[in-house]
Amino acid sequence: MSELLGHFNYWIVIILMMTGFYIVIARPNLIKKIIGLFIFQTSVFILFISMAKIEGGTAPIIEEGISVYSNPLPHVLILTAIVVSLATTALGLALVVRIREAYGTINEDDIHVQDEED
Amino acid sequence: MYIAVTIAILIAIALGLVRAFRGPTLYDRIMAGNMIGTLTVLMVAVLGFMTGRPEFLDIALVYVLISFVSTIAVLRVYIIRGTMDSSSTGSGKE
Amino acid sequence: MMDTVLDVLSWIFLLGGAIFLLVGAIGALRFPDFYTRLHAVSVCDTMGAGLVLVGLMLQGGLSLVTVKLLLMFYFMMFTGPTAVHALAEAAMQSKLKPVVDEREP
Amino acid sequence: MEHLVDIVLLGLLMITGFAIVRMRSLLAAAMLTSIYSLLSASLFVVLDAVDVALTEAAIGAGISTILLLATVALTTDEEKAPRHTPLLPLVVVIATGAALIYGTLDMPHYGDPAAPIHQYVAPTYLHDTPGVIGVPNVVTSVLASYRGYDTLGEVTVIFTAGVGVMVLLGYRLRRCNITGPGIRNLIVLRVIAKLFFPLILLFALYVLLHGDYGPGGGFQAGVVFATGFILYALAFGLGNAQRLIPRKLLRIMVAVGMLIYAAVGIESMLLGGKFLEYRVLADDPVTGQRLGIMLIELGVGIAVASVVLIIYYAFVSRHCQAPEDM
Repeated sequence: MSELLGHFNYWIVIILMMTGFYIVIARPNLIKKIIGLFIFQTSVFILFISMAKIEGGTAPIIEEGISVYSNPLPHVLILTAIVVSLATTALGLALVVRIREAYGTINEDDIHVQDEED
Repeated sequence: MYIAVTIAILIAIALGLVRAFRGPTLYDRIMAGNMIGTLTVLMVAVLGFMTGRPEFLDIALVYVLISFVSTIAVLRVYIIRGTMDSSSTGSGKE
Repeated sequence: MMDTVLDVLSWIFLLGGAIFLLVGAIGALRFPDFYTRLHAVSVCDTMGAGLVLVGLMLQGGLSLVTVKLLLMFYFMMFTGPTAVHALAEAAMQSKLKPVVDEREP
Repeated sequence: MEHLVDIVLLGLLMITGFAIVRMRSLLAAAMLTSIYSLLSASLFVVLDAVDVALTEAAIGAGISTILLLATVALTTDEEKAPRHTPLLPLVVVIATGAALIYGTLDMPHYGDPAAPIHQYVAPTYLHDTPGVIGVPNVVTSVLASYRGYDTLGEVTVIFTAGVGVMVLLGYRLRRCNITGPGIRNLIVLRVIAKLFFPLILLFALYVLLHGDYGPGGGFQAGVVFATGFILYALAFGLGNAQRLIPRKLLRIMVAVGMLIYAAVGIESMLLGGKFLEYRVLADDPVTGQRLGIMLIELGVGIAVASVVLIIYYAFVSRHCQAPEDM
C-alpha cells in the first residue's frame, strides 16, 4: 500500500507523459501535435514538483513558526520551464500558421503527399 | 469543515468535466470550462485556509482574471470564424 | 463566545455554498439543453461562490486576507454573469435553438 | 487530506488527457487543454509550489490557450483521421511507458524528507535566504539572485521567441480593426472590460512588487499585464489596443527589459563585484540584494509583457490578411 501511495504520482505522471507522446507520434494534425507536446511538458512539470514536496512541509515562503518547507529548487527550475514552454508553443504555432499558408493544410500526411509530388 | 467543502468542489469539478467531454455543442464545453474555472478558484482559496496559509489568495485572484479572459477569447474566436460545425446548429438536445 | 458564533456562521455559509456548487454542477450535467444548463452554471458562479467566499471572510477576520477575499468577491460577481451573458448571446446569434415543449398550445 | 486532493486531481488530469486524445474538434481540444492546465495549476498549489501555480495558470490556461485558439481560427477546426493504424505508435508508447515505470521503482517515495534531492543545496538556500538576501520568498531569491544567470538566459529565450514570431508572422504595421459582429453588440462586456482594465494593470503591479513576500514576480506580473491588454483588445478590437500600446513601443520595450537586466549585471561589475553580484549595489549587502532583485524583476516583467503582446498582435493581425477566414 505504501509502495502504491509512494509512487502513485510518478505513475500518473508517466501515463500523462505517454498520452502526450502518443498524440505527438500518432496524430497527423499539427495543432494536435502541439497540444500533445503541451501535455507532455505539463507532465514533466508535475514530475519535478512532486519530487520537491516534503511530507508535512509548506510553501517555501519563510515565516515565523514554520520549520519544514518544500524544496524550492525544482520550483525555480519549473518556473523557468513554464516560461520557456510559452516560447516553444508560440513559435510552434507560428510555424503551423505558415505551413497552412504554404500548403493549404495542417495535416502531416497531406503535406508529405504534396512534397512527394514536387 | 474545509474538507467537506473541498470534497464538494472536487465532485463538482468532476461533474463539470463530464459535461465538457459530452458536449454536445461547443457552447456547452465553454460553459463547462468556465464553471471549472470558478470551482478551481474556490478550491485554491479553501485550500489556502485549510493549510493555514491564506495569503495564497493572490493565486486565486489571478485565476479569476485568467478564466474570464480565456472564456471571452474562445467566444470571440468562435464568432470570428462564424462557421458552425453541424453538431452545434442542432437543437442542443442529446 | 464571539469566536464560536463566527465559526458557526462561517460553517453555515461554507456548507451552504458547497451545496449550491454541487446543485449547480448536477444541473449543468442533467438539464436538457444548453440554455437551461446556463441557469445551473450561474448558480455556481454567483450563489455558490459568493457563499463560500463570505464564509471564508468570516474565518479571515479583519485582515488583508479579507480584503483580498472582498476583491475576489467583487471580481467574481462581475466576471461570472458577464461570461454567461456573452455565452448566451453568442449561442443565440449562432441560432442554437432552445428545447421547447411543443405540447403546449 | 492533501493526499486525497492530490490523488483526485491527478485522476481528473488523466481523464482529461485521454479525452483530449479522443477529441476530433480542435476547438474543443483547445478548451480541454485549458481545463487541463487549470487543473494542473491547482495540483501545484496542493504540492506547495505556489509560484509555479501562478505561472502555470497565467501562461498555460491563459496565453497558450489564447494562442492555440487564434491558430485554430486561422487554420481549420476539424481533425482528419490518421491514415496509418495507431498500432505501431501504441506499441512504442506502451513500451516506453513500461520502461519508465520500471525506472520509477527505484525512486524515493513521494514526500520522503530523506530523499537525495532534499540533501544538497536546497537546505542552504532555505537557511541562508532570510539573512543574506532578506526576502521571505525563497523561490524569488533563488530565481533572481542565486541563479540569476539562468534567469537572464531565460529572458533571452523569451526575447528570441518574440523575434522568431515576428519574423514568421509578419513585421509590418497594419491598420487593422476587427471586432467580431457579435462582440460589438455586447455592451455589457465592453463596460466590464473598461471597468476591469485598470484593475488588472494595478494587480499586475501588485504581483510584481509583492513577489518578494508572496507568490509572484516578474514573469507572472508581465503575463498578467499583457492579459489586461488582451482583454482590452478582445472587447474593443485590435486596432484600438494598438492605438493604446503600439507595436513600435513594444519592440523598444522588449529591448529595454533585457537591457535593464543586463545593465544591473554590468553595474555590479563596475562597482567592483562580479556579474549580477547584487550586494555591491548598496552600502548594505542585504539592501543591495533587494534592490538588485527588484530591478531585474522589473526588467523581466517589461520584457515578458511586451513579448506576449507582440506574439498576440502577430497572431491576431493575421486575420486581416485572410479576410475569407473572418
